[in-house]
Amino acid sequence: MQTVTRNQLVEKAKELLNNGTVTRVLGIKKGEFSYDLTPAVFTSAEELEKEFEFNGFAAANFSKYLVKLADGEGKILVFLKPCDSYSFNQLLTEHRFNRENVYAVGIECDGFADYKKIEEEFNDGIKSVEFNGEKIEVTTLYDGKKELAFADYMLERCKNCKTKKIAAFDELLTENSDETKNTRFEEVEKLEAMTPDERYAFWRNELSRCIRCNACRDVCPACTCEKCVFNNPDSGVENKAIQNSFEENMFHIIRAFHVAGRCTDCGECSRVCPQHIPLHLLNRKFIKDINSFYGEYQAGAEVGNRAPLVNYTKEDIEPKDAVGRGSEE
Amino acid sequence: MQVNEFKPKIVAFCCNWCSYAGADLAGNNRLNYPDNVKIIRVPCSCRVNPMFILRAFQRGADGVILCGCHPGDCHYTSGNYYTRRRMALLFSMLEYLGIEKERTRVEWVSAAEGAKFSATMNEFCEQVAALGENKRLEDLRCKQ
Amino acid sequence: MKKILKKNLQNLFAAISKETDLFLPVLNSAKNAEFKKWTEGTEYSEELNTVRSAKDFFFPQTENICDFKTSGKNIEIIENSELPENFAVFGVRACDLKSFEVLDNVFLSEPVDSFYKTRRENAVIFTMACNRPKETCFCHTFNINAADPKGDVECFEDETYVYLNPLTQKGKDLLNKVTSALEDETEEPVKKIKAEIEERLKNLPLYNLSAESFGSDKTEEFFNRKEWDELSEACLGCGTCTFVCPTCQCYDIKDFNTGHGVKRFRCWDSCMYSDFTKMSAGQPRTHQKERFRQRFMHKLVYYPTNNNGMFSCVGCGRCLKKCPISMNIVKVIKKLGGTANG
Amino acid sequence: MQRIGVFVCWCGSNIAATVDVKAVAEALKSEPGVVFSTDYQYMCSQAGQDLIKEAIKEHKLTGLVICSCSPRMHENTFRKVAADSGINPYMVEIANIREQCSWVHKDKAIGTEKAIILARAAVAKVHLNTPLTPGESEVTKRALVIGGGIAGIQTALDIADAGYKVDIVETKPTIGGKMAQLDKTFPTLDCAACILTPKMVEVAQNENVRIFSYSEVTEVGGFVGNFTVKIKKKARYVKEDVCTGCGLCTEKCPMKKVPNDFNLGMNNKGAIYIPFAQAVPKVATIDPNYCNMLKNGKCGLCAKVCTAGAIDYTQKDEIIEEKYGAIVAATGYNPISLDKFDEFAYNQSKDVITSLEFERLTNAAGPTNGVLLRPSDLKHPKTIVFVQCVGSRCSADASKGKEYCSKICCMYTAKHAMLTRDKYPDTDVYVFYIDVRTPGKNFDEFYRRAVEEYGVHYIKGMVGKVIPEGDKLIVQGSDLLDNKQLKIEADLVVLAAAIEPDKSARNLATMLTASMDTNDFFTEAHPKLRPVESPTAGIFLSGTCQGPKDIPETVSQAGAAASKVIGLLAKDKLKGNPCVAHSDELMCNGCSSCERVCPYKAITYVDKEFRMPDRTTKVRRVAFVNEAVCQGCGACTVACPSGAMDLKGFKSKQIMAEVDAICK
Repeated sequence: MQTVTRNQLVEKAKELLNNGTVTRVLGIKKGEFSYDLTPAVFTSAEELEKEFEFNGFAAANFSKYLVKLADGEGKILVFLKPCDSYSFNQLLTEHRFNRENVYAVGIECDGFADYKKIEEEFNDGIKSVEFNGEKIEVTTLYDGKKELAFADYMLERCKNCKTKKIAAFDELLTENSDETKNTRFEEVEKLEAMTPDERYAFWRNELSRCIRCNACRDVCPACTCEKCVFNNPDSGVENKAIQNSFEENMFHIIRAFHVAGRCTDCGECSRVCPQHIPLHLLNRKFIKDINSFYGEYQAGAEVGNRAPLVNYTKEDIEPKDAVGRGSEE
Repeated sequence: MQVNEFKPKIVAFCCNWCSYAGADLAGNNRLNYPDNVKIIRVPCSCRVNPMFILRAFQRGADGVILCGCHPGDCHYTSGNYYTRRRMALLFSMLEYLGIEKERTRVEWVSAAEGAKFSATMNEFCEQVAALGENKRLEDLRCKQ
Repeated sequence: MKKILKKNLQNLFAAISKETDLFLPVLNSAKNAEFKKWTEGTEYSEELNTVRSAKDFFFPQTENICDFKTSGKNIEIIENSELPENFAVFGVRACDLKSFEVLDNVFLSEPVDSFYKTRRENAVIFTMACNRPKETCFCHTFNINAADPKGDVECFEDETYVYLNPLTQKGKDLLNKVTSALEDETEEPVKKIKAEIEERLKNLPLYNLSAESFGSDKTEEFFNRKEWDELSEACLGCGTCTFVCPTCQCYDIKDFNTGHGVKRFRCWDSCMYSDFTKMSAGQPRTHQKERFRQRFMHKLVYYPTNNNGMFSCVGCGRCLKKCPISMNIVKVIKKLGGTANG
Repeated sequence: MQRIGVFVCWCGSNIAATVDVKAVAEALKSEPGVVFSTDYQYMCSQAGQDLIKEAIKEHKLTGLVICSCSPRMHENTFRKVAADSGINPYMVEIANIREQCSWVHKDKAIGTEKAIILARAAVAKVHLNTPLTPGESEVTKRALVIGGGIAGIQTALDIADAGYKVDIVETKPTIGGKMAQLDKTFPTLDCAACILTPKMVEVAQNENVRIFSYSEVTEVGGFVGNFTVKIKKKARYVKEDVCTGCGLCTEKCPMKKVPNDFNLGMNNKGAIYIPFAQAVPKVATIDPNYCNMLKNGKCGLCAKVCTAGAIDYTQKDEIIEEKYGAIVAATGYNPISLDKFDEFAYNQSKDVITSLEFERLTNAAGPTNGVLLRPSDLKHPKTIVFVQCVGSRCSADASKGKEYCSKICCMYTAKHAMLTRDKYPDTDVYVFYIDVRTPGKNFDEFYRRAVEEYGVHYIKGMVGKVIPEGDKLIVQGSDLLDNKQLKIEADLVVLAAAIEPDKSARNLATMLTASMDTNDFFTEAHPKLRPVESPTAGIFLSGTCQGPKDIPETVSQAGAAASKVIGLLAKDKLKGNPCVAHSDELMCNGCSSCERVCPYKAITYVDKEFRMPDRTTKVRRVAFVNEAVCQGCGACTVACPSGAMDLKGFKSKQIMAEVDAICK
């Protein structure tokens, strides 16, 4: 459940529109249901009043949109949750948008709900979802009302929230917190503890569901290439559809490698995957390895940081010592 | 005793300045290594993109080895330091996906280490041969 | 009308499988339903929608067309399509069944797509009425009745039984071969189920959604609407909606160089992609807005124009659930289709 | 489609014995794009080259595949053949079927099969080759010599004599280096100062030479022919062009307790000082760590006594930026620290000294005015023990010392021993040695004179321990030839400390992007054939920064380095390596990943206006590769996530084509 309310955000947005600080507001628009929220640009108080929404499903990471939107006229207001703020800094580090065109308001985050998990709970249609403190009230089409504990139905990334610290902002709407949690590598560790055969079977099962819809890539704030290698016939790896297990592996290995050291672990890839492939487990493996090989590194912690793969020390671990090290720890 | 007839296909990427010269030296000194090792010359080990390695597996390689100058001796001063990081992470990821870690290797071979080149290739070939054919990163379309 | 005890369904599946390959919705490890081939012990899932629609059976994501084998300077062409023998699909919903009709209009009109045709002819479809349609269902909008799913054999279920009603010769022939697993039944229980479903449909939140303002020859009316800007602004340009859509039918033909030849295959394409229909002079739709508009105009205007007013959306609701930014055809219909839709 | 010719060389029997060259040529005929394929005994011979040229004409070839020895051997030969026949030289690929095939395989069938595969890979690459043209860049006709010892001086003089401008940067207040501290030089025993100081004067007076003394290189940018270097001239608080070097200030300075580093701390100097009488430039320098005026504003005596008005307490460090065409590293050496060699009691006893300290003790301008007196009590030592190989030739796993031989110790120790016996015949001189190495002109004769004429006691064996006892030093050693333990009561022990590259060299190497070995000696481009060039173009090596050397070797290497510099500066334009990185700006994200991994700072960013597909324009930040700076390592190509960055001559597609051909 978010402590920040929709009204707080709307008021702040209106204030900044009215005093001329910004001309546009990047926010979220209401949908048909409580969960189908769409990122949108608002330019007037009326629009904000009418359509702006912020609830327990408003998980989208806004930062990637700035690559496109920060070019527009006038400043754009963006609300940065902790996750968004790391992506924001990483994009700035890579010169992907003009900081001067953005006004960032930091907002604290208490985690978002995972609609898929709620849906799984019922063989039923879901009429509405209300967030009420620690509870989620679900009204189903056929079996009436149900109450669920919010904590049990959070997105994976929120359950294992790495940090509640907002890394970038012009202004804070709420308190900034230093709270961090270190549970996010547990799943990776579980996999590392498996035998190679088990791991292979695990990933075959997961990746074989991939339909190469590119949702993971296209939502990823680290994937902002002008032209992705997978769309480029000259790259040697271009493909439109996955034909076999090799191509499944290829796509996901290369994508994870391309964002390695740049991925902030915002979890959007796993959130949007229509096949619910735990893609974050690939990225987190890289993050875990980077942390253990080269020292703790959080992409986007500061603008201008040198990503681990464009850096080195003379004493770096040798590949032969690195491989499999995770499972031995 | 059963004779292992399987001859793995090995692709060896060698940097021009050290390892390729090391391979030449192995030749000069007539230090044998298996013929199934085929060398691709790259200016520096840091030219080797993970895509090339996956490509090799896709196309039927059973093992891929990268050879570069010893850390600190890179002709371009720092290229192999990047290689070291990239390959540490890539190989760790492949292993995480359940792909046999013995199929990939990075070895630092200087221009003076013909013997090391030959020994490394002999040893790597044996190691890959013991694993058998690459099944986990194969692309059946590329099989004859 | 035939029936079988739900707990005995496996007997039916086993019997069908003896005659022909049988596919049915199965829950996968991610707790999503997907069509899988039945083997001993495979459990049927009552999940409403599979993630990938049933169109995959006739129009798979990738499909071999032919091989070119090179040796030295010679080249030879090898047929290598992998068309299935007869097969049956169990548990297809009314919306997906309707989507076959949409695809037929494309692939079976001249020039006939022989791969598609063979697959269609070789399949026996068992549909299943939807006892518990979801909030995202709007098949009704396109005159599809979830209580009357049609197909070669239409099926209904209640707590205890699954009822099977063969509608076509293909359906009858197959059911005749497996009669030993089935009992006879009157129309009555099914009538009751149908009535219940129809009542439930009326209570769906999207029941009143109407696509009436769209249809044939409305291009000029909708093409330049300014709302497209707003609708498309958050679109990421991924292909999720097109790939989960049962009616999206665009494909690309590509060559894969195997090193000793070329495999020519076709694969799904998406009009949402920036390189869709890219030609030497580039892609005709240069902005995401134009690509976005293309998809919905095709579903709601262009396709009806070319197919006697038939829409190429079946209201299955998959895109409502799967779009990463939750933009979908319902929002488009509501935004552009007038006040009647609220 | 290319028209490719394949040329299979027999290399006499080197290839032909293990590879069926005819079969290879025949097999390649059926490769797509190959229009001609043949074999010949010696492809690199004139006849072989003519054969290729003929085939190019006759078959209108556009690309060549030579199946022969290593490209490291004859790639350039065949590229030239192509160029002579009007094909771009970079349309040639070599299949290495000798070193990497015929020489390592014995079975002819196997060798032939592998050779065919290697040739196919080369054909696959040539299909994707494109003509490449090296870029040209202007040459700045000025050289920089870093280090003002005998190596730097000699290099600078030779370059200047050829008519080119040259600057010397020396971190000390005077040039001269180590040689200025020496007394006599082996094996001729001429006085170091007598031969060095005229050169110092000569270099100072040469119109083409500028000397930046008391200065350091702080930044190096650019590339061969076009280096931009920042030099920090440290504040010496004395106006260099006003000071007459009269030395009055150095006498009057009330601060007398500054350790004199020129004499290795064996005596003191003032806070304002001139290192030695023949210093160049002969100007005073104030040591800010000791000067009262600079430390707390009290004193100012030197300014008062300076009639020229040269003292300037407000002087600041100054940064000079200059362009150079070539850079010579001549940073020299230092004796290693003996802190880890407790067994020799260097830190316990003043009378255990290094050879360089001994050099100062015997030098007429040294702390004892050339009279050999031991440091502790200024008494004349009656027994002197010289210990060789202190920190040299240590085993690789030793916790201290160097693996290498410091090369000069044997000879200077013989010199010290001989001179001591010559001047003080009543002194007993012992030398402990592992081996005596005298492989130079007149070296062994010199050593034998020390033993035979001067009666120096050479003892083969190492010293185990030196124990100070009263005013004596008990030297415990072993005599390996007589197989007995020795105990010598000595008055003075002289340690031949190993020499190591100056500490500044590592940092400098990074700035120059020149490589170093594990001992921090600069690496040469080729140990035999290019010994005075660094692998980095435009960087040359002079003197002991490359490895231990004596003076004659240093001087000859200095001259060699100078001649290489002159050869470079004599060119008006330089041709670069065309196999450089290239960024496809349409795909570039401007993310800076490539810039960060580039060891040469060859990548910069520009804001560029692009016409978008919808005919609008957009300004984007894109990478731009300076082709003259890029050395073609390819680090950027992998750092680039979008694949915008590629390497000419080693394009991703080319490498993948090779992979495909090999794995087929």
